[in-house]
Amino acid sequence: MTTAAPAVRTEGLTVRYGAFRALRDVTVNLPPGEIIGLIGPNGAGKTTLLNAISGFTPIAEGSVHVGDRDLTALGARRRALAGVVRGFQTVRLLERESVLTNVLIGTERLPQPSALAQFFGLPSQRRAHRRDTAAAAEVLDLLGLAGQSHRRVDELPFASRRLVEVARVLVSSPSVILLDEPAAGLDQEGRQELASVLTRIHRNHPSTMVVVEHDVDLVKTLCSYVIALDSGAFLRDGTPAEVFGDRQVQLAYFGRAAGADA
Amino acid sequence: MTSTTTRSRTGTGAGAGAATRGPGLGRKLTRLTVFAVIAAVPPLLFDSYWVFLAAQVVAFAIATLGLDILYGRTGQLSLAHASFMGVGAYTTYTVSSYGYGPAVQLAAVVVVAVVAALVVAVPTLRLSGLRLALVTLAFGELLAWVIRNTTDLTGGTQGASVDPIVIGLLDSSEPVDAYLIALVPAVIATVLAAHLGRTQLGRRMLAVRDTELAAESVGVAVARTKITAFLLSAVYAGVAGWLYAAITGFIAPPDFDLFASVYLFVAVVIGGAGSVLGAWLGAAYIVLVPELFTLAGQPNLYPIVGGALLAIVALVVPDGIVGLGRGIGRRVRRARDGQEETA
Amino acid sequence: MIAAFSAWFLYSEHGLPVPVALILGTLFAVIVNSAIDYAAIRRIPEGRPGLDLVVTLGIFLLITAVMQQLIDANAHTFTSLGADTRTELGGVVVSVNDGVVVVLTAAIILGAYLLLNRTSLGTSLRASAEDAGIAQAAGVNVRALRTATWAAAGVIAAIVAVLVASRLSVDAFYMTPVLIKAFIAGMIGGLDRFWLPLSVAVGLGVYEALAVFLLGSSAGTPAVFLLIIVVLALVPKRFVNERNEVRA
Amino acid sequence: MRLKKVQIGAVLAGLSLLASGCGGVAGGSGSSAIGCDPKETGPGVTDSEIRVGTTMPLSGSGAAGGIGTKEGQEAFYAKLNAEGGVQGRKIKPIVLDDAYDPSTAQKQMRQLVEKEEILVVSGGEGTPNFLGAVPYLNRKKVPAIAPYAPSDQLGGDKNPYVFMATVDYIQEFEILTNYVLEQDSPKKIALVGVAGNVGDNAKLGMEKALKDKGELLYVPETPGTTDFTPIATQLKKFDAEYVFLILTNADTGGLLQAMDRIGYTPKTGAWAGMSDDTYIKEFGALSQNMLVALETSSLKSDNAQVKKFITDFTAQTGKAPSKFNQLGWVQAQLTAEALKRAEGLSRGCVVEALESFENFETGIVPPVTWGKNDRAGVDAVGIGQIKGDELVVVEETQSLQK
Repeated sequence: MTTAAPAVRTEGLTVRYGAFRALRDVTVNLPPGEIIGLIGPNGAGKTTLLNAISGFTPIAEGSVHVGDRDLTALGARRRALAGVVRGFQTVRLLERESVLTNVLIGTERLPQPSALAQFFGLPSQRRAHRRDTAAAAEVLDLLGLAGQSHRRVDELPFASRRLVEVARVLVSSPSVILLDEPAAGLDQEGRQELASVLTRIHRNHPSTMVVVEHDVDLVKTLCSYVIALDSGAFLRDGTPAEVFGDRQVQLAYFGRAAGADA
Repeated sequence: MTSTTTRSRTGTGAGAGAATRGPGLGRKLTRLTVFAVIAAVPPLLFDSYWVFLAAQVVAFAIATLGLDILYGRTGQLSLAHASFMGVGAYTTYTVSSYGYGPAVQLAAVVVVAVVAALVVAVPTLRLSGLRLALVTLAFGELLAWVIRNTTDLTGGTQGASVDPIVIGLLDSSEPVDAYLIALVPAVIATVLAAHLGRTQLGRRMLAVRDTELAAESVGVAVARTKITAFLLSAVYAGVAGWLYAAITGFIAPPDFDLFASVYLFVAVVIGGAGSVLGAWLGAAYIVLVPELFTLAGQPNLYPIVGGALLAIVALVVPDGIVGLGRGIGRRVRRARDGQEETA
Repeated sequence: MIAAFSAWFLYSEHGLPVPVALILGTLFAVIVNSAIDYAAIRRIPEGRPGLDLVVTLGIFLLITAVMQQLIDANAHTFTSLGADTRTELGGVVVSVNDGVVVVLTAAIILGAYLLLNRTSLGTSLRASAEDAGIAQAAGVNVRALRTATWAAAGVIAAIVAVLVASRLSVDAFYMTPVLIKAFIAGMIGGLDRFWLPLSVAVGLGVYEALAVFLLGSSAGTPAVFLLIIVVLALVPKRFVNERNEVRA
Repeated sequence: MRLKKVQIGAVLAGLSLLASGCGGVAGGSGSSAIGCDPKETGPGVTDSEIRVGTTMPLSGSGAAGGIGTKEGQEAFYAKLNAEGGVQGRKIKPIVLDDAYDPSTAQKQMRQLVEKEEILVVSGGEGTPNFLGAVPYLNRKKVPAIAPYAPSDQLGGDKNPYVFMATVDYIQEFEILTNYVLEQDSPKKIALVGVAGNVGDNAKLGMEKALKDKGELLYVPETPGTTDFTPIATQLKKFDAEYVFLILTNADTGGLLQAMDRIGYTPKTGAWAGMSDDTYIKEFGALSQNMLVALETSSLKSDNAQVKKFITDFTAQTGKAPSKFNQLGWVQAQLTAEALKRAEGLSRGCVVEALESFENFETGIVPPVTWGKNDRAGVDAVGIGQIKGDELVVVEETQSLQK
């Protein structure tokens, strides 16, 4: 059930926290079906942009478009139903529940029978249950969590907890995936592992995937397109080579124009 | 109640998922037979006073199951749960005073409970924690005030006597019959509450409890889930009130006041929030323990112990008795897994 | 409640002079209050919805039942502070007791205001309330401050209990309606502000008295509860808007 | 499919239990219709002991009345047992606390009948609580002897198993109001009464007497209230010359204090409970000249039986009796008399014995008469007045039919 991956576009996006303007008139185009890296120094507004697209932050001015639909007026929930699903910088899980339950909650977007049908266990509920459990099993396998599906989430090491959230995001194969530093806290080997998994999933279920990430090497291996922000404004976009080669990006990102390592 | 859950887990987290068909069915049947054996004990062995108490435990179990769905599973703190029991009881009283039988009474109880739940749930959608508790407390007190001041309709502070339910041979004023009449809805309520753990509706509730942000991020309608939880818990409480009125044959406002709601809380917290078995253990606690104290001749020790236990359990063992059991089960399994991995 | 009930017990059953009984009662109440904080409130595990309320409910049940067991379950008349002579002041019958109550309350409010806003202790108090971590870093001994705050709260609560008891009669539960109204005023006014909750509390008192005067005695309680539902449930925009915003 | 089976299985299990349950229960279904069979001995009777009991408010706002009545009953039974008891058996009284609350009274009464297995209900104190237990007693056909629960619902044919030994509050407050109307001609009278049957009865009695001679304001009160200022303000606004009270002792004291505090001091009248010495000791100062109904003869009367009661009681307990002690004593006396007269110690025979009472004189309450369908027992009330710290009899207890 994979729809064609839509393009995501923001026009003149401005977000204010009181007087402070976290995003200033940002217009970006996210090419459909790509894995897009969102980079920029701390406080550049990366998470705020993610929040604005996913509907978790009120937008002062401007608009957000996914495919041909204008989502600006929709709340976070209805954007999720429209296929825009996100992860969080600090992992948000159902702490006292099993890995499987945490992943199954992600299937909320898929057509579910009515509350009464579910409560009385009618056949439609059992069919939906089988479909969801199968989807969960598949994504857990992909992320190597199959063996842990009955463990309580608060017993897992930090790295696996991150993967559980990623699984929750991916289980309903949404068309737009927003991940906020999914590799934070992973060691080098874990990062490579995550990158290969995300690429493999992206190949099986094409979607427009945005990843906020600081690790330049990870962005280069994982992303086919990069957008750079600096202090709430759009800086540059393009292929990883173009963006990382740009003098202004180096200035903002590394504090000086890089000499040798273009 | 022997614990039947050494290997497996009841209630939430018992995701059927990868478990193959065989043991799942076997586990369910063993649990069913154990429940049937325990359920058969009171009518055969106890004297009529203790059967009357057993019948009350069954009625209160339905109420604690309802509160468990609302607080244990969805994390909504309501201090009006006993008031919903009151709604059920007084609807039964009014309907039975017009001479209608148990079927009409039950239908009326469900309808009135749903309406009452909407009246409480809709305005309080955006509230949580302390504020929600305070507003539900206000609704509960308002209902108690209405009952106290409509003496001609509800008997007011004097209470009202309710004629027993008669189904075929069974007359609910006889303790054994009352026990059996109460058992059927209780079994159905328990099965449905346990089943809830394996549905998306059940998972939505857990998400609303633990992290509303993540819930919204995957498309869960937080407001609608809260209302569903309120509706289910109110209907459970209403049915419990209907049975309570039939079993005791007499209802009065103090049975459903703020303290009654607090004691329902004690039941769910001590029994084990979020689990069906916990709700039954909690119901047994709030009905049987006061009796034990009156037998020991110290009736007012119960609130002292009840209060102390509520505070201590909430601090030390937040998941209650069942949580304790499950915790030990998990540590045992993890120790065993530990050996397997190192071996 | 503990202060007033134990004070009544000391002076009526054991014949202690009233002032001594009052002081002992207040002391007893402060000890219990700090013990509650130390034994329970500090140990509440995080991450469970409403667990703090469940713990406080348990403690509430415990204390009222213990006091009922220690003293008795009946309501008793409490001595009035100062003579009971009544004078007509502009149509309103006021007794010395009422005068004492009003004066003492005003003194406490003023004292609290000065403490909070004018003294250095006040600023560190407010800082640690705002964010304990930063206050700790700035050298404020948060732990000692916390015990001091609980003790001060105990004293004020004890005095309030004695004032209320002098107007009504005293038993294990007489303070519950007052507690609920205080909670309501705190919720509506916002517990982090000073004058707003106070003015809401006064307004609530006047509102209830008016309801009783106009609609008769049984109208008191429902008027208050209806107010909470209307205010808390239907007007929560101001409190809730920042709730689902995710900080960077 | 597996889940479906489980649900059907669970429901079937419930139903099968239902079926098995029926078989067992069809047999014994409650005692046969009431009739006296001398050989049969009712529950609670062994060859050495007869168990009787009741519920009374031993805590909460009604405690003063309950504790006094309990002491009176226990004193009488102790003396009776010392003199050999009844029909060769000692009487064991069991009194449980109902905190003046109907639902607690009903639970405790169920425990008395089913667990403690008492033969009969011996007396009781307080109307709203006792009324809570009456439906249960009717269903179980347990006779209740002389409970102090004046109410128009008791003493008539609605509850045939309850034998009353007091006038109901309609008559009591009719007499009080008539007495006031003879002395004075108040334009406005107020009544503050326990919400429910008690308050309604008192209001009915006052309306019967007042007809259209004055305006009546009725304020219902829930027992155990602590803040009486609202009621006091409402009374002051109505500004009646007389305020009649029918509340528990503690609540009456609380209200009088609240009224005094806002400077409203009308003349007052009250039900018989205020004639008790503990009330006068604690709240006498506030209740000067309060008119009080008298259901039991004054402790100072020179009636021989009253003097004998005072000496016996003081000998038994070592302290002078109060009104509620007197009440408890007479309740036990009537119960013991019924047990003496009963041919067989079964509930049926006790009922027949009770129906044989014809102007039975106890000296404490007016002569008691019960019959086949007469459960009223007495129909006389006197009036007293609180002066200083004691109760002066203003009108002797005489029959209403004069």
